[in-house]
Amino acid sequence: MSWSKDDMVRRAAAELKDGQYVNLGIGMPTEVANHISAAVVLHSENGLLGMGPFPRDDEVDPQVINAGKQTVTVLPGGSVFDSALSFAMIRGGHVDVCVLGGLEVACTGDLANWTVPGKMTTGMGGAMDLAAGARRVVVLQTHVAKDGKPKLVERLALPATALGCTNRVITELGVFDPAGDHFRCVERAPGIDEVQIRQSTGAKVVFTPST
Amino acid sequence: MSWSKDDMVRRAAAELKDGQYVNLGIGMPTEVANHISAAVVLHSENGLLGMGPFPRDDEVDPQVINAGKQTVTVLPGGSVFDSALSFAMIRGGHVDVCVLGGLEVACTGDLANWTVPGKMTTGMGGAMDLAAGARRVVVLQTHVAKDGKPKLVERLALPATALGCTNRVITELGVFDPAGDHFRCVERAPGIDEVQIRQSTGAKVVFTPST
Amino acid sequence: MKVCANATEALAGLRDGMRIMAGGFGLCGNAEHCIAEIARRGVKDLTIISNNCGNQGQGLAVLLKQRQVSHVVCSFIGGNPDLAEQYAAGTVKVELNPQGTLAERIRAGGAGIGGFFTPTGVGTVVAEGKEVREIDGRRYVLEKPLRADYAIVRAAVGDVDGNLRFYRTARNFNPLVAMAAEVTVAEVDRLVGRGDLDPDDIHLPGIFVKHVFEAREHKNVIEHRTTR
Amino acid sequence: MKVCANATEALAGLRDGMRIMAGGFGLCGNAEHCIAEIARRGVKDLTIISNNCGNQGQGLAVLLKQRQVSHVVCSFIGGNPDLAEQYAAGTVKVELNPQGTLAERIRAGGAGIGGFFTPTGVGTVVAEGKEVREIDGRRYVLEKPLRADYAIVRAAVGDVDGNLRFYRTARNFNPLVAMAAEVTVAEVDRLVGRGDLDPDDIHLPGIFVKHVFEAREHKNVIEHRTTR
Repeated sequence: MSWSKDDMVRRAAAELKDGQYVNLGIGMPTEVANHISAAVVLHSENGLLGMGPFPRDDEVDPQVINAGKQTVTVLPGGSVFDSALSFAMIRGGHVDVCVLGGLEVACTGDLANWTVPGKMTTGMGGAMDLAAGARRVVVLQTHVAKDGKPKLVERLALPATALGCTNRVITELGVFDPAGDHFRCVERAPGIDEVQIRQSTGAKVVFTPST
Repeated sequence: MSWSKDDMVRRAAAELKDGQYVNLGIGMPTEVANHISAAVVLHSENGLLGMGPFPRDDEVDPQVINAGKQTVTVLPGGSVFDSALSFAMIRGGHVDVCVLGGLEVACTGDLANWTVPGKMTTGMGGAMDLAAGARRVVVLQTHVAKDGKPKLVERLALPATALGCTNRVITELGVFDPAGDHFRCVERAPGIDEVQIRQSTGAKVVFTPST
Repeated sequence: MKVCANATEALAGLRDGMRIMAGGFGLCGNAEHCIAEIARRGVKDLTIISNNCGNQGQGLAVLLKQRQVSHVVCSFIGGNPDLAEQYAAGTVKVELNPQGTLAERIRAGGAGIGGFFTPTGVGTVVAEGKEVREIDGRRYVLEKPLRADYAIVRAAVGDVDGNLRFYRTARNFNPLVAMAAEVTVAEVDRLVGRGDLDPDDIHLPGIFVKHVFEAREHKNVIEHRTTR
Repeated sequence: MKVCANATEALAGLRDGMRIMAGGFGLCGNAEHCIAEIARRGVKDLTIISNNCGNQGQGLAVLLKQRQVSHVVCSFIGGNPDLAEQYAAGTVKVELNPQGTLAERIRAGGAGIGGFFTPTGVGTVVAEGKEVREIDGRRYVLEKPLRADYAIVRAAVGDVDGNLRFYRTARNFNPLVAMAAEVTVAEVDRLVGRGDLDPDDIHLPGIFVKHVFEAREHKNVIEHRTTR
């Protein structure tokens, strides 16, 4: 049985280790925050470190928001800063892990997640900086598109967000590491076999012994 | 009679206008501070705006210094910041006037003031940034070297600090503005005539009607 | 004297065709009174440099609604139907920048940097027409500085010398745009006297601020009120 | 856990041949305990990146006296006879940078910028061997980022998460070098608990700091005691 959205989010949360500085992208990656057991510090690119959970009703402060423009809180030990310093943290490799949503990932590590030709774009926001800058990029996405087309591919069809940036992809079928000319499957969702994965993937997949 | 050092410093102080942000270089320029009547804000490139006078004996704070590493004070309204922001102010044209010492100024505005070949260098410190970055550069220097060689010249003999940067030179003989292929003399010290100035200057000098 | 009575006085020099940088991230940290004044004045053909150019029909989006804007330099359009619509219709030109590149270009404009190499955007549409160079084994895109005629800034506290303190994530682009304009106007929730701010507590030194005025009332619109 | 007992623990990974960035302007804002520890350890062949590399025989000049330094990247030698002497003798290689260029190169190293164009140094020895380019009518020199293995930083207050506050002009290069090293060690006059610093009052976020230790005693040497 493939992983549920919740399973995927939990699996992404398990990627995080004590002491890491972590940025969670907008959308599904934001939900990872609810399942982190490690002592990490959350970074929000609008200029916040030590981001806490959503506020209680009586704690809401319109001037404390995350990059998704949602009201949040600042944990003790947190700090705020301007956008240039915030992206200095990202580009300079000070953010250890970034979890991003994806539209396509190539086995080279190239990532597309910001725009679809023919659709009105929302703009890239901080996605390109995060993808190019974070030390480790984990992509959370469905394995195939709604029309069944693979989203793990040999070569991007969609406009790139950054090249060679993706370290790991988590889908409903398992966990996949871009490895140049193929994906390395390092974990399969329970009951998912190699054939299912190969059929749903647009690039060569190599299974590690443990899978 | 030519101007005394004190006269020169006072003449430099008269260049400054209310509301200006001003950086005074090390050496003679530092003394300009004692004669400013305009309401200016002094910038010190080690990271201080609103620099005040030397402290009283009981006010000395080893962690409040100027770029010459002298103990100073911070006036009300002053601020401190890191060296990158300090030089952003300089390079970005936010410092209105910088008064610097000089070894040579060319009529093109080129300035040499940081090193003499064959002598041990002290390093350029902030001089190149100040010369290249300040909106207006006023140079305070003697008109000729100790050996009688002109220090206002057609072309620098000494290594440059910055090219085309000097707006005004104040010497013991008068006030001179680099004007491309000549210096424009805009003021003469009392009793100094045009012949004296021409003889002491290594480039063409044009006298404005008022001088 | 940097202190002004209000936005009208502070923005008196604003003209058609000018370039305006605005602090704020979405509707957080917006110079609301400055925006209202620009709307009231009705100046046209503006270039707005801002992360979002408003959102949800509010903030800078009001200037879009009034057709005062011809160019936008931003990083994100999502949540801003006015911008999306006028961009799609071709009536507003939009230059999209990665958010970190936008921040760094503004900083460069303020800091006298002529250009910089960033890894962000290599191999993407952002790099099209720009120099790409390998430096020490990594590829970078050359990006240019941004400057403006006016910057409008919102701060929590300002003193009469223009020194500013920001509050929480309302800081965002505010200190950056303040550095990169010919004239920077700061609206502050609270104006204090000379020396009321400790030199160590100042987020943005007054050297970058030309006009400051107090505006006690702000809407502080919440875009997504999320609670637990 | 970022908190260490002392400099010995914080600098345990230091090795011969490493590159060390040090905050401080002359003897102001020096990480005195870190410097003493480097001297005690006797590690050799160091590259020191610092505005002055000590002065008047003190601060980082102690490492010069002990012949632990082979390269210095700085902006100013004046007032530092140890550096002048070893530079003249050719036993220490010195790379002089304009002070603003030095600060910006360090910031670039910390901020992931591959290089930047600055107007400083055009037409001078500083530009020799470097690319000079005219951009929008002004000439600029291309300068490269600086990084180091260790940065040693002095701050007035630090918390257990490595968030720092500096005091007056002891700030100088300290927040910059903290951004640009693999391992940043901060010695703080006063160590406080989590949450004791308001998020708006933090000068340097802890993300840049790997180790922090408290050192209450500092010499705070005055180079030129000037009074009125």
